[in-house]
Amino acid sequence: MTFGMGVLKGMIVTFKNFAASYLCKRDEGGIFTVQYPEEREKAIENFRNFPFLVYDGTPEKLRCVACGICERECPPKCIYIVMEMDNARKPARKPAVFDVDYGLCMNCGICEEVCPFDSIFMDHDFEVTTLDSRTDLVRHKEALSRSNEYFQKIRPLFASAIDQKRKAAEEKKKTPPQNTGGQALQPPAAQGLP
Amino acid sequence: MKETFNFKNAGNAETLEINFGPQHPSTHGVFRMVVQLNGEKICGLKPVFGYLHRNHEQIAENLPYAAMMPYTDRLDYVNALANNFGYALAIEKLAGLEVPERAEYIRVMMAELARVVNHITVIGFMLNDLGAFFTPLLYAFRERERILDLFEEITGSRLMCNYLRPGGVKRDLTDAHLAAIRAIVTKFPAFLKEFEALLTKNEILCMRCQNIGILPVDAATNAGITGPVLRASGVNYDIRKVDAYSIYNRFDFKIPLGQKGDAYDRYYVRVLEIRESLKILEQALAKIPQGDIVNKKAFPLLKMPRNFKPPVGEAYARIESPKGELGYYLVSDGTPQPWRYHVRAPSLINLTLLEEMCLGQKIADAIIILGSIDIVLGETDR
Amino acid sequence: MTFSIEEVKKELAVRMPDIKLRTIRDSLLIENPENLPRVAVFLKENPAFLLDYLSSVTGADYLNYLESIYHFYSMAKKHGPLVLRVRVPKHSATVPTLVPIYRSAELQEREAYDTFGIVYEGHPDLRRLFMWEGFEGYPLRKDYAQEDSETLETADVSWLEARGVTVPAEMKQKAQELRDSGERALAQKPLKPRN
Amino acid sequence: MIRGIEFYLDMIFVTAKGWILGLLGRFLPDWMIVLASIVMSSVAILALGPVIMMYLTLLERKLIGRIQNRYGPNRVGKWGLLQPIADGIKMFTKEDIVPANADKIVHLLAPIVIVVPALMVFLVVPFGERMTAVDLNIGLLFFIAISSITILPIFMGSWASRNKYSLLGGMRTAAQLISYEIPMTLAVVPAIMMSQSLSTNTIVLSQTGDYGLRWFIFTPWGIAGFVVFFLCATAECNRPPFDLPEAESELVAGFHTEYSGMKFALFYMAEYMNAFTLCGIAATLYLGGWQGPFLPSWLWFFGKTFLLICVMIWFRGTLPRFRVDQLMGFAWKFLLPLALINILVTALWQFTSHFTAWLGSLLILAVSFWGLVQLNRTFVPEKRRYPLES
Repeated sequence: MTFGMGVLKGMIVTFKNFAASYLCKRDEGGIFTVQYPEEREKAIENFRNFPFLVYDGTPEKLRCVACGICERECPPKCIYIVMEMDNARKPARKPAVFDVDYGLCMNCGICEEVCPFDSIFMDHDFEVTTLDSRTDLVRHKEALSRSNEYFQKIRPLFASAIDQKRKAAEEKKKTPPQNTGGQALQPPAAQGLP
Repeated sequence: MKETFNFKNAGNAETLEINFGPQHPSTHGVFRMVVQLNGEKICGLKPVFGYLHRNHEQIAENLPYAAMMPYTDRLDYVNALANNFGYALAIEKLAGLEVPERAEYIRVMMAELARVVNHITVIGFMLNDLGAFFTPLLYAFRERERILDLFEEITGSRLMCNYLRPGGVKRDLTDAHLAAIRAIVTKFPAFLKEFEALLTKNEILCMRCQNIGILPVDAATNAGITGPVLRASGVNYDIRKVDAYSIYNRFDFKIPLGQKGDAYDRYYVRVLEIRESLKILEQALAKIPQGDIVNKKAFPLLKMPRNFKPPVGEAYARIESPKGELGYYLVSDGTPQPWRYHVRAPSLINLTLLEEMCLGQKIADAIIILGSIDIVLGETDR
Repeated sequence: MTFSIEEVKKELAVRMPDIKLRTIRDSLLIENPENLPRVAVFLKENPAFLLDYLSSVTGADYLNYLESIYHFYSMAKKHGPLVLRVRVPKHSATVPTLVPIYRSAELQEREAYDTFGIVYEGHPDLRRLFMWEGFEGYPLRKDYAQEDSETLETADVSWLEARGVTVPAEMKQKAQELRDSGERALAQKPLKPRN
Repeated sequence: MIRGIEFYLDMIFVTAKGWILGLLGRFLPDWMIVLASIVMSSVAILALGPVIMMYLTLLERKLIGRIQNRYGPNRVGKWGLLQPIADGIKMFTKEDIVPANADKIVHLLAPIVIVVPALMVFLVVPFGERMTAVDLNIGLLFFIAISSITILPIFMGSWASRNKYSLLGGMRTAAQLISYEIPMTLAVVPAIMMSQSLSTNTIVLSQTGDYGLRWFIFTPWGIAGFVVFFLCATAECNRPPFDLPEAESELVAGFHTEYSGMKFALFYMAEYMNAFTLCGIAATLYLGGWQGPFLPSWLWFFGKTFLLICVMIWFRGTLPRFRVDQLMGFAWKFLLPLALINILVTALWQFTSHFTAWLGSLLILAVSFWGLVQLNRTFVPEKRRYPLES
């Protein structure tokens, strides 16, 4: 006479879960949803959302030199960069325009990976809804720039590793003092450009 | 333009043609079936594809090899890591790249976790198709959530992982990650037990699924049906064993086989496969060595390889994705972009026999059969 | 893989001497597409190979000809793959279908027909698979007129500017020139076969 | 005779009504008093129906949420208590979409017609001692007759929508409701036989005594009758696992696919009110209705009814849906014979002594249950073996 036992067993399982939702904690079979605006999941460091640009100190000192590698490597082509020209019509190693279309971006993290200047990283901020996806989701340079401290805050391990790397590179650059002129300004990774 | 479907008994006044999809709660996305009904009985069924078509293959032809990796996530978005795996294997086969030990282990672990995620999700959705009001699905999602959190920690994203690289993986696993995987592996059997108590012996589920959508062995082999659907019919064909790609020959695991090849067997074979995957994960956790995670010789920068040009040639790499045999066919002409890129999508080819399986069954069965085949429209339509 | 491509070639040369074969990399090219079903039946039923499983059917465009590529495996003997390919000229791209022998070819041949325009003769239901009926052109052919992503058109420029993106002057000018000449921005086609 | 506080608590509604009527009696003629009594009862029912429906939806969502390890609605008001009101406002403000080719009049009529029987059934439900709105001496007959009207508006709506899904849903409804009516009616018969009355109030009164041990459910035929009745009731109000007419995964929304806004809400309301009345009748027939020790009678009634509704919700949270043919088979090949045998058992019960009656009826029911399972092999899962190969 086992007919009906399967159904009964299933109902016991659901009843257990019903009881557990009152009695147990989240990890022990209790309610597992997170009440979003009030509660939040703990931030996961490696989480990647949309890209942002890092500056040291003031927003004018962007690390970005507008080399355009990320623009070229971006699979959905959501980055658009124009190099700033100084008065002598020479490249100023600064972006005049740096736009990221969040509507196109697919959060793959390739820009972060290919950037030789440790300038573009993936943000944790996911609340980017806007009223007009055509205009408001295109983020310009000003909106994209974030301080290094912010970067340190959201991704402490990764950012400190990057900082150490940069410090080491700077010291290395300082050690050969005989190297003068424009060449000294050349960042080491720029030689790896295709 | 008027569509034409060559139904066998078209024009019969007693039949009714119904569009299931593209907007329908249980066609798993934007799949469309034009169903010819006689009362509740199906007497003709034509699948219509392409509502999610985005010309994946041409996108690949315009992109560098490594930049295609995030797009492969979007094929079968339930288990992105398996797609990455197949694509990475194809590139490695094309370029003759070696993969370091540790990276191989990480890959296998991630692929098996993805398989677990996929199978429980599929079972949950299939039960939803059966009419259980989200309960099994949400129980499945509860456990899936733990694995997805782990994915987020390791790869940076929950679904669109973009984790594998040609010649390795993107990020190393720390001890904390390994401990988290171990915790999942130890906790999972308890959940499976609960899940099975809810479902496996349930009379209504058995009534609905047993002897529904029977797939005979010969037809299944001939139609190129792979994965759990094929194994539920009793064919012992698992590419992890047959090809022993990556390092699958180092693990001891069994292949569960069904007997009848009906929807119930497909459900249960998946449950058993989760158990085997957990076994593989246990062994991999015990054996994982230290070492590089990317082939240092080929990619010294450890970053995403730019300007990566495989030699002229072609490669076809296939893996046992949770849906079936996922194959990538690559033709290189020595430039950074592939000349031809083709995905052999299991979700698409497993639908070949959909009509035969559904004929003579009720409408409700067609929905279960579709659910038990396990398709993901991102892969079907590409 | 428990057999080599040479074995297959030898066996075929003995049994079907009229079929001309050529080895390309790890695959066999059947010179005359008409012979494909015969070869497939032979491979499926020969006890040495028993290639009962057709894994993948796909097309490829090599500019002056189209190719249809088949990957065979054996489920019974668990070996493979054997790659067969046939070449057909673009203007009359007809290949005999494998559907009567391998049902798995059904949707894949439809896909190849859809994307490359290879007509599989004898296919029971050769319709477009992903595109709608009435779609013109074959999107995966290399000469498929595809809008260029690097050259902008005037409409693109105005769209970008409306979004606050600065468009360089030379791009604008190029767009205007295109518009004046009444052409559309199309991708550059490969000039010669790349392999 | 001195009465305790519980009597006054019990009679609180009855006394209140009597007091108001008495007050009115001072300056109104007699026929006005009768009218006023009718109006008061119907207003109470008309208010009760929608309120019950609103809070049943909340209860259902909460319980299913808990079953699924989540909270359920908890944003509108404390514990989401205002959620039904928010839903109501949403329903009222939604656009009323009528398909272009629909039969507009019938499409409009169907949701209105469906609420009428759902409300009418409330008349014979004994909410408490002396709290039956109309104590008809054919109460159960009235209930069965009125509740079977539900098929008509559902079919009207499905036909008028001119939608193939709706049509299929309507066809399924007609088949399902008609089939389940029969075992349900037969399952009522034992209670009628034992209490020798069709009046709901008399049925309740015949279960008096022994601190609730005289409830019909504490007899073998009572259990069988209750189970059959309850399963049929679940099917009658289209609740899972018998929710084929609106099977979401197959027919999108079944018969109300093409309804939106308030029309949809009326269908919804009728479904929940039916669920309430059917559970109430089930409690009346087998669980002793408002009978029970210590607590006020109406509390007992609502407690039992909500317990049954919770079981229905529990079903919904657990079980997958039947298929059409299995559903029919279950009604005709399983529930119907069981209900018939149950009538036989009840008849025997009346003529034999107590101990042998227990033994005999249990034996008959067990044997017939076993026999029915043996005859209906389609309902029994196959045993399967899954070899693991390397």
